[in-house]
Amino acid sequence: MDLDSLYQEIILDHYRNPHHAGLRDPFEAEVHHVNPTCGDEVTLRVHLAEDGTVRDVSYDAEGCSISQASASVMTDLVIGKQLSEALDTHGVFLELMQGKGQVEPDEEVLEDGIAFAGVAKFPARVKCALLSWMAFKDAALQASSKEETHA
Amino acid sequence: MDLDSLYQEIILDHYRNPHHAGLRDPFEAEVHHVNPTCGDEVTLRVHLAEDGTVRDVSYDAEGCSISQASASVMTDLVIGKQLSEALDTHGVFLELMQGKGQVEPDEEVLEDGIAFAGVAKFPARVKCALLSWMAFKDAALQASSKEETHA
Amino acid sequence: MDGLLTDLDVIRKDFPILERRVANDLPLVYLDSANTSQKPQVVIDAMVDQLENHNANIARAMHTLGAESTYAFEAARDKVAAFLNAPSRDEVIFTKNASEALNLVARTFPLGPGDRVVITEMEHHSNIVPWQLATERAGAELRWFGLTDEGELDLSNIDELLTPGTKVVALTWVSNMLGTINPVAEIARRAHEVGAVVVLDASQAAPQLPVDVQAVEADFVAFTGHKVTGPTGIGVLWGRTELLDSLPPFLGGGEMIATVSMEKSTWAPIPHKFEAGTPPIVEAIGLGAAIDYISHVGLDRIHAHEQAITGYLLDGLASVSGVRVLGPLDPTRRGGAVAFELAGVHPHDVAQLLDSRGIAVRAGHHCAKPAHKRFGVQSSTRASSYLYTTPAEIDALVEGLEFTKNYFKVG
Amino acid sequence: MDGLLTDLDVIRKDFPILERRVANDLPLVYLDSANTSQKPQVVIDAMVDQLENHNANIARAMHTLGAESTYAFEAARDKVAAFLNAPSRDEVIFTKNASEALNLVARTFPLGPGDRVVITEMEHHSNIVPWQLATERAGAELRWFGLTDEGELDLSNIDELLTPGTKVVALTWVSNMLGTINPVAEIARRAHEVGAVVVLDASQAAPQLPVDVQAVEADFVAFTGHKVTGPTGIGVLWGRTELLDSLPPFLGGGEMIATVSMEKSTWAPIPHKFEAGTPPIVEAIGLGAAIDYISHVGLDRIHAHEQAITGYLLDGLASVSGVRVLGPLDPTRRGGAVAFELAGVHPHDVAQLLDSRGIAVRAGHHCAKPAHKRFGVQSSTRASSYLYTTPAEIDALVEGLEFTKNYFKVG
Ligand SMILES: Cc1ncc(COP(=O)(O)O)c(C=O)c1O
Ligand SMILES: Cc1ncc(COP(=O)(O)O)c(C=O)c1O
Repeated sequence: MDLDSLYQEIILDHYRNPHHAGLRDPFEAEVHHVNPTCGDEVTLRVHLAEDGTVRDVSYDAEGCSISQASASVMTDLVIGKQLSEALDTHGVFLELMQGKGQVEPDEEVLEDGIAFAGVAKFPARVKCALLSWMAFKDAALQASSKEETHA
Repeated sequence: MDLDSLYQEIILDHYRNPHHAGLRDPFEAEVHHVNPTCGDEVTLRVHLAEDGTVRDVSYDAEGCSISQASASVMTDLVIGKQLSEALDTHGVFLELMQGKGQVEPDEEVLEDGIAFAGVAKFPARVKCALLSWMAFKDAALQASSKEETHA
Repeated sequence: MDGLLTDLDVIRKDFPILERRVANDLPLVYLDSANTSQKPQVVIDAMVDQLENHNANIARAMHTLGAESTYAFEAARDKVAAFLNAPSRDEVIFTKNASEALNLVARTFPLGPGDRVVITEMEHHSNIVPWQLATERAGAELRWFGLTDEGELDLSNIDELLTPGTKVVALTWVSNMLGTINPVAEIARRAHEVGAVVVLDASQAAPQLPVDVQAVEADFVAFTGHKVTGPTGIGVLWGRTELLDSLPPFLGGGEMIATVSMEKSTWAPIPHKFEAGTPPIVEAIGLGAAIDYISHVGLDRIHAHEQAITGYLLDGLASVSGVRVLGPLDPTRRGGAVAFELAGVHPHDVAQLLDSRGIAVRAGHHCAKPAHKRFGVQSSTRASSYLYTTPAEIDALVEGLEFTKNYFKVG
Repeated sequence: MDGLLTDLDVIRKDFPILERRVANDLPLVYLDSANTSQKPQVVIDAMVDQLENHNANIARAMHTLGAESTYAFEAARDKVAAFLNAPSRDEVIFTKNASEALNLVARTFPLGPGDRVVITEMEHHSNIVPWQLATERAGAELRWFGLTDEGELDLSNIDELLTPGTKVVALTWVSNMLGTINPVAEIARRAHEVGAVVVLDASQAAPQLPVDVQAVEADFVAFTGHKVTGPTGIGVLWGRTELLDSLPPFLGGGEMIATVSMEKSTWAPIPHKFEAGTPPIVEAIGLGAAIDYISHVGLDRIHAHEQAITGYLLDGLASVSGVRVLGPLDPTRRGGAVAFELAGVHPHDVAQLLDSRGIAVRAGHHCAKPAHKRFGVQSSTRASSYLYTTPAEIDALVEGLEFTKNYFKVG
């Protein structure tokens, strides 16, 4: 058990100073996700631009260092990206997390997210790292289907 | 496993030539009992005299040698007795059957019933031996409570 | 003998109980595998290893033992999913036995007045009673396929039975009494034409046939751990995702929730929605080891072995005068459970006499009273084989039946 | 230390897992026994012996192995009956866990529109959700006792809650989160005055207190095997004969019937009426061995040990600044599960840090979300002891908490 591979400095930094925290207007979709095992929760909003850019992701999260830091890193990675690109990043992160520590993280794509490579070795914590990502995917898809309905 | 202690000659005789078999009138109570495990069944009628004597017990039974022989022996033992005495005999037989082969049977009371002492050593067969006895007790109590209501 | 497992001796060594001596020191001849199968050492060892080295509650536990236990438990789910060729591991729900799995569907599947459920006359009580209770609750109608004299499903009135009002067709893949292998894919196709879902009781199929839920286009499939060389206390319900997602919860409690407040609760996604409370952890792990074991031997090889032994058994029984087999006589069209009557001797007495010679068979109605009634018998004797059964054990049975006839002076 | 088991060293030797080393070869410090207890060798051995030497299905089997298995299974029922001081062995129903036992009552107990069920805010989800579902189905009303700031039941409005419309009062004997021991006999008395039946969740009581169903005048009592040193896959519902007799069946299937025809079935007497399908046989036998084991140590001695350890644990936690214990602070009025917060560190992170030192605790809501909400927390860390817990293990926990604070630079 290598604690420091789990609690990388990057993670602890994001935990102490989460980016993009708080709930903001405007948004097209808001979701509430829980980790049923431990009760960690996140309320998350997605605001898409007309051209499909992720304009804003705002959130109110209650949870452990891993889940908090993950939300912070996620927002850094998806805000400003095209939705499709953001969902690709989601896919890459998911793969890293489900890789049982065998997947080599891609810094180009994941930036600070590579710090979570160590989390993949702690199965009980994988859900923590994924909570906000899953919420993002859910909200983003809701938001984009709303856009389509309007169009 | 001593087969012959289970299948005593007395038992096989009663099995081949069951006493008091068949359903007869008159009767005050008729019951139908099954052994849920194996499906053995007995339909049994009790006819009580006004003075509380067991005047007749008639039955239609489908089942193994042990359950058939037991019905035959039971009718021999209870017909003609006072109900209370018949129920006492039921109690003595029950005790023998539940005694795991440790109870010494009382020939005075149980007559041919002592042949079932060996059955008590075969837990799976105890229910077979008890099926008609339980049906008798049930029917006899129903019959006697009917008598009382009439009186 | 064609089809027999070539490594039968080695396989028998995997099962410690086969060393047991019973009835005044005779070797055990276990011919009651359709009732419950024996357990190979690897299954027992997997359970002991879990209990001695890894035991913890799952999902909820963050610590090392908890992670190990969760991993082992969920790995068992993967194994079951692969065993059934399930499209998704989340479709595998652990129950306590096949009966609970069937009740889960019968309790939660939406039925209303006038709806119809169709079962068959050869079902195990566990696939009859839940539907009697469900249709009674809903004011729905229960109908069933009858049986031919050969012990096969009588499908002559299938058009009449399967109507647009038919919501569920629930049937056994292999009969535990008659041995019949039913044409489940064909029935599923017909059921789907009228929009009914198909519930397959694979309790007797899973031990001895390759069970592919996609190939037969089933909607729900149930089986039980203790008949596939696994432990008691564990069963499986597989169901299609859309269906499982649409059903309301069955048991409420820990692990099946998303959130709980005093006023209201919401449910976790499948499979957890249907797994309230601490699941049978060591049992699931044992089942996983069992599935590894029988898959390693090979379901095709087991099936061939069962057919060979069953053919030999049917021949043996045919040689005993007074024996009447209930169910198909063609070993290639049936499973390895053979129920029969012996003229003049009640099944209990047959079983008792055989037991005195170390031979374990089952006597009674085998939880299939309606099928017995159909054949005009109240009970029967059933001999059932499995991958460890030898021809010599069948010989012992046949000799035992002759001995029984002698003892009771019949024939 | 007063009350500690004098033979603690010997007892620890009974539990093979306590030899486990985790987290880079540190000794295991298992403080998660309220989640699931560890298993003594005698329990494992009883299960192995059953699987290797006696395995057969019960009740239905006439042969030697069947008789042996049936005997062992029914002997386990006798042991449970004695353990609970049940008036009759037939009142002991084997389920798969406590959750199923509670669901059994909630599903079958007759409730109608306007009827009231009363629970408490400290219930485990398994004693909340089944009643939510039951009252919703019946159009009945669900109410609950609140909690005091000390973590005890707030009985101030008992007259208002327990009215003649109250049909069921369901509550936990010992809280799995707060540790509170509830005055169940007193509440049962009050409930009976209004004609309600009392359902006690003894999941946390059975491991550590003498549970006497007659002394507390309960109507139903549930507990779970895996918390009393038994295996998973087995739970118990005890109920009074008249009540169990009056309830309709729960799951339908094999073993719970008297007769079955395609049209209609009738039910076996209790306990079998509620035991559909092949029961958890090896698990019941394991539970029987577990009950023998803890009874042999003595529930009074275990209770004293738990109180001593819990007192020591509460003192230890009080010495760590930033720790806030949720629940009663008097060790004589509570059980051995102690949930707490550590200021500035999330329970997951606490548990993770402790795990890196070999210490197993639970983090989360412990299936008691409403009780957490009542205390304004979303989750907590819980340390829970059992008969094998030593003061040195508590010391390790306290040191671990200081280490955690250091690591996260708090306090
Ligand atoms: C108080 C209480 N009730 C019920 C349960 C449920 O027990 P099980 O998960 O074995 O069904 C538990 C344990 O998880 C408990 O602590
Ligand atoms: C065909 C069939 N269905 C269902 C069952 C029920 O299985 P279980 O008793 O494990 O619930 C059995 C076995 O008893 C069976 O043979």
